[in-house]
Amino acid sequence: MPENLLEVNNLKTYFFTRSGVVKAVDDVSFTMRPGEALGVVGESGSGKSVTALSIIRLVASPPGKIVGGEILFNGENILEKNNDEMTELRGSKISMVFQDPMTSLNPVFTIGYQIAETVKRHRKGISNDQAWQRAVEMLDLVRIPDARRRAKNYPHEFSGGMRQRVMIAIALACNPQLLIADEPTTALDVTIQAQILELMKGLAKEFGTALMLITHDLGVVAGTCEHVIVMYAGHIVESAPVRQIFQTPAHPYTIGLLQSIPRLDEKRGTRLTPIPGQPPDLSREIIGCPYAPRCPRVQPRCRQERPELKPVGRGEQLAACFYPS
Amino acid sequence: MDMRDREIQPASPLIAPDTNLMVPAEPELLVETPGVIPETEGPKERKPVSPLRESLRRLRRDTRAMVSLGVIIFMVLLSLFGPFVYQHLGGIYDSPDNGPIPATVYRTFYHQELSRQDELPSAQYWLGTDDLGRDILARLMQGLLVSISVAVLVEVIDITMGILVGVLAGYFGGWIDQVLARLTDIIFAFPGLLFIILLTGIFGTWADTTLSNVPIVGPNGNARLLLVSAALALVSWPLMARLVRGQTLQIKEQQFIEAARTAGSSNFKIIWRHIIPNLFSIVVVAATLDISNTIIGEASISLLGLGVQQPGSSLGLMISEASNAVDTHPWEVLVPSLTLAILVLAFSFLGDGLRDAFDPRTKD
Amino acid sequence: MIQFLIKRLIGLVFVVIGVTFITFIMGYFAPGDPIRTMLGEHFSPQLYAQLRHAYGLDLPWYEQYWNFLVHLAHFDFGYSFKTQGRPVWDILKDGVPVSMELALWALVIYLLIGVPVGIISALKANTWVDTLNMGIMLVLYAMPIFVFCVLVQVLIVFIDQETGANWPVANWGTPWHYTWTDIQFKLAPVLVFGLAGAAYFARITRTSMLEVMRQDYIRTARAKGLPERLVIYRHALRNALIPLITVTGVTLGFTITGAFLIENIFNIPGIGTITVSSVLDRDYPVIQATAVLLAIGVVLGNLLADIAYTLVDPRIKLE
Amino acid sequence: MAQQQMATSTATGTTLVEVKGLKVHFPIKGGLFNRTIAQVKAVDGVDLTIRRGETLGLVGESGCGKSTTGRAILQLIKPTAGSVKLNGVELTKLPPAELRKKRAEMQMIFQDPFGSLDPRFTVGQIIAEPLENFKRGNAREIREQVAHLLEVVGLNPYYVNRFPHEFSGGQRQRIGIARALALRPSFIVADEPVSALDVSIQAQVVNLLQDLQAEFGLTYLFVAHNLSVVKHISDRVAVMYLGRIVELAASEKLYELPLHPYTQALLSAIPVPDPEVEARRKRIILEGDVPSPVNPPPGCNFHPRCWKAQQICREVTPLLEEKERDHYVACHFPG
Repeated sequence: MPENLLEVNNLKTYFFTRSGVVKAVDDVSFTMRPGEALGVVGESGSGKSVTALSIIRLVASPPGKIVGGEILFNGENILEKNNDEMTELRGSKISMVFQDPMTSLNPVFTIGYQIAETVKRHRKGISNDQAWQRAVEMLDLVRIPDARRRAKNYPHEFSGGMRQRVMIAIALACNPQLLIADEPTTALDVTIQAQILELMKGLAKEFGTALMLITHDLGVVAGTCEHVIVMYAGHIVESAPVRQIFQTPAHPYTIGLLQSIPRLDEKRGTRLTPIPGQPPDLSREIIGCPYAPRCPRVQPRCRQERPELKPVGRGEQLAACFYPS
Repeated sequence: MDMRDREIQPASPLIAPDTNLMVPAEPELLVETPGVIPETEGPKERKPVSPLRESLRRLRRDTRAMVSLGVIIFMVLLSLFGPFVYQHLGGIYDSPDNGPIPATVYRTFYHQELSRQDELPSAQYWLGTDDLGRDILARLMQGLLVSISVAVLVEVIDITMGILVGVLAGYFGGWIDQVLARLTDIIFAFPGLLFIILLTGIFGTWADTTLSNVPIVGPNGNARLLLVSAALALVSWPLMARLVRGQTLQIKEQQFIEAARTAGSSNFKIIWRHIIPNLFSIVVVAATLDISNTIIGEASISLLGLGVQQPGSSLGLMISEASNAVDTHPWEVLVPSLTLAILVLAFSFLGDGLRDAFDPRTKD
Repeated sequence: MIQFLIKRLIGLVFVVIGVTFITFIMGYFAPGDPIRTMLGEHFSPQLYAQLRHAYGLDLPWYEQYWNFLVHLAHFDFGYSFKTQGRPVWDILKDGVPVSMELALWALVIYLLIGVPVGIISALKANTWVDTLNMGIMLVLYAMPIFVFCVLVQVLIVFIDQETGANWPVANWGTPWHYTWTDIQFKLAPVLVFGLAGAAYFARITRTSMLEVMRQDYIRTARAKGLPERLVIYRHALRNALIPLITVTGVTLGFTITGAFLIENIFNIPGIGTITVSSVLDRDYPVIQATAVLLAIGVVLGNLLADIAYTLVDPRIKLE
Repeated sequence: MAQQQMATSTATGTTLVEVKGLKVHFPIKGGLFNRTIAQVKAVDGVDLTIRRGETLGLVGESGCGKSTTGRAILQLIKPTAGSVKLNGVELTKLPPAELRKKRAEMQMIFQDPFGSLDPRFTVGQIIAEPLENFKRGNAREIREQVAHLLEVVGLNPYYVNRFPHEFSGGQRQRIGIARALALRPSFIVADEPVSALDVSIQAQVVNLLQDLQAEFGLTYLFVAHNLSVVKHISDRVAVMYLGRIVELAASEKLYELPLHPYTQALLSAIPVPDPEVEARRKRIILEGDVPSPVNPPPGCNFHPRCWKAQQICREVTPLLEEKERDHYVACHFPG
């Protein structure tokens, strides 16, 4: 058994559109240990969702295509698997929960059916009854009251928060080793977000499932994850244990993000420090550090060379910056 | 009307509009639209691109639509100037029946040269003659003129009434909306073709006698055309109005309408400056596609003997006359049929192209 | 459900009243006098007055209309003008089965050819298969149906001449009978009619299928590890077919009208042919009856579609 | 009591907007004859005063009626009942023409940076529209004002002839702000102005709004679901739940000492970007979902999710009362 559950090396996923090649994920590498909770933070267009979809190989193609790198899951390269092997893996070893619970469930099937279907697909020789039993069990686990009766209901009879619980039930039904949650609470209200995060955290621990939580909300990762990756313009700019990301951020972008969001516990009268400008257009060739045009610490070198992700300071903290703080 | 109508306006809101869906939008890339002006860069020399200009640029790249547009322009020019040119290209013909006659006589759509029936194309009759010895090309050009005139007339009424009633019903709701809803219910249940058949059948002879003295539209068996156009417009505008109404409801929900109200704009100004301009694309597409229906409608009515009368010409009438001799002279039925098919297809292709060009989902 | 049915039946009555009113008013204000036309050379004032009374034409228009509605409620369409004294139903009853037969087979072709072609196109979207399919479908769909008829006739003539076959160019066999001769008569019009509609269905199916394939729940189905076959046939198709139900419902009624031109060109003795000849003869009772029949057909088609909807889509509950 | 308290603060002359008993009910039609079979009680009795020059934050979860309240104050939605006074003028009873004139004093900034700008207008036309409506100068003067407004919101006036789709979300939001400022209003309702923007852009817009307030002496009603942002920008914050205000206090105070159980749960649910803080915090996880505003629970409408609920909460609707100085709460058992 390899030490790492997941090892992504130099992943490149490009979108071939009419207006040019969009390098959505460009040379991304990271690892995940079994049972680890990893947060992937970034703004829209930073490549975090595409990274996740690449791991489960669901990037819409065309126009998307994984053009390089390798994704080792339990030591095996996912990118070399054929379609059948891949469908074996999806939903059983690697599962995914998506952003919008309102549209992620099929409206014409009962939720019980949609959970049982996954179980039937991955547990050879299980009977319909047993699969349904498992579905009810899972609904119970995600704390849907009156699970036995509710399993026979259709998705439209559930609220957004409830549907996201169902999605989690589907994802965890086969005890996966890795659960990828792509902005699972963005579409939900804060009080519901708290419920869902709590539930996901608890169940992932209970099942021993590694959790990859993708979000744009730094607060969400602070309370949920052990390790954090910050993405910008298709690159990982910083990677560190959660405490270091927040206490000693090294990359100017991470620092910028932390200073630009208002905090509930801040003192009155503080002023936000915005990041000037816009993220770059990924369909154009970017020379040098993609953050250079917005960076307050930019040096001539940053505009010519692309910095590699390198250890900074102590321990496991990595940053892709020539002049980390 | 056949079921074509409902492609423009689906009977149920649950039917997705029949647009050509391109590749699914990639999840994370949508926010960054190409052409976004980076704040950090200085002003660049580039013309502002209006949404309309962008759509036209997309249309220009659509070969099929552009070929169709070319065909349509050619047919319009042919119907308007074709007869004049054609009649000046032929010389004097010494007719066994009528003596020497110039091309301005024998190349008219109504001149019968009974000694020259059912001929194949020749130097004198470029597309041959029909069973009464009339010049098929001349009749074809006249038929095209009829088709195009009816289409223009019907679309003018269709668009005017459709926008007027549709916008009022969508924007204000109330009784106009109720009346429109009931009207379209009836139109949907009352087959348009039957209505037109009824109207032209019942009032046809009246039109023949009353309107035949009206200049331009009256003579040469065209007296019923106004009636046919009125009937076609009558069944088509409620559908246009319904489409406009639906679109108006959607635009009305957009925040820029609320913003205009906050800016102190009156209802009239909001409708005139914000709603109607934003209806432009959908109305243009619907009208283009509806022209096909109108042309088919007129041809159908003439085909059934209820539209243009002898000695007049219409593509439908030509097909109807020639179809009796389909087994002996297939050429005579093929010429008007194929012309009609090409004309109608051209409008359909152009309409499809326009829809793709205007649909932001196909934006590159 | 009951409430929904009541609502729709009220709507049906409303539409029938609207349709009959339009046809009635048009007939009432039409120039010319049907009785005078009917009598022709044999005109005599007494006979004229007598016939006018017999047809109820001496009453004010609203009483005439009311009488018509009352008779209609008893499924009595009145008597024809042209063939004096012959009940309208007697004239229509031969045409109805013919038109229904034509429409039914056409519908079968819509579904059996249109839907699969649409699905294949959607799954192969933007490949040459799709382009070819949709090109053919667009031509079939946009071309005037009578031009299509004529082209087929020309083709049959050509084949007959070249091979010495004796395939008929027009007419209809015995309704609902399928001997080889019957099939020879029926095949061409049914195919023409069916393919034109199939093209429409193919386009709608393709659009609907593509729309569904973009949905998040399809991605969920894939993320669950379902093989693509199940994703398409279990998760996508069922949702994609929902809009088709409405289209089918609406089409039921419109199919009858589409038959107008086909019947006339192929010389098929259906409702369409009867209607056109009665219009030419200004036989109003027959015209009104066909209009009512068609309207009821359309509304019932829609109603059936609405009911079928609730069976397929759990989101829709009839109030 | 509370009503009187509020009334006295009006008397001091610092009140710009005064809202009393505001209700917005939307009918649901259905049944055999399309009668109104139910009401969505989107806003169900809201009292508010907004002081001149302050920012009043209005927070709540989706469907709580906060946006509807903002729109009803501006008379973009006709209130079902209640009164709205701007500068002492009753707005709900103004005839349409008078109301249009009044719009120069009250403006709105919208949530959707894509939908709030007419795609067929150029930036110049968008910003000029209010100026033209109120005849603020001839064509040349309006052009100059537009250019100035663009500079004020940090956009290059060079782009005046561009169309909205050529700008990014943040830039579009600036265009919307320029339009709202054009008539020099005293009162602006900002409806989720940053929630559609990326986090790094949000701060730019928040700072801009603050700068403009200082420069032009604006009064904001800042409607948002993000409590961190609301707290940052607001002087006072009102918390809404199911069409009613449950708590209103100075923003520091509300955060430090929330009195209503819902506010307490809401605050504890908001993640703080600091793992140390997160590790120490105790979360109140609310059970269940927000009930439907068609059939709100009787009494205090929060009682089905409240851990403090007693019999009285199920029967008697608590009024918004001043429990501490300038701290209003609608709860039978606050604290």
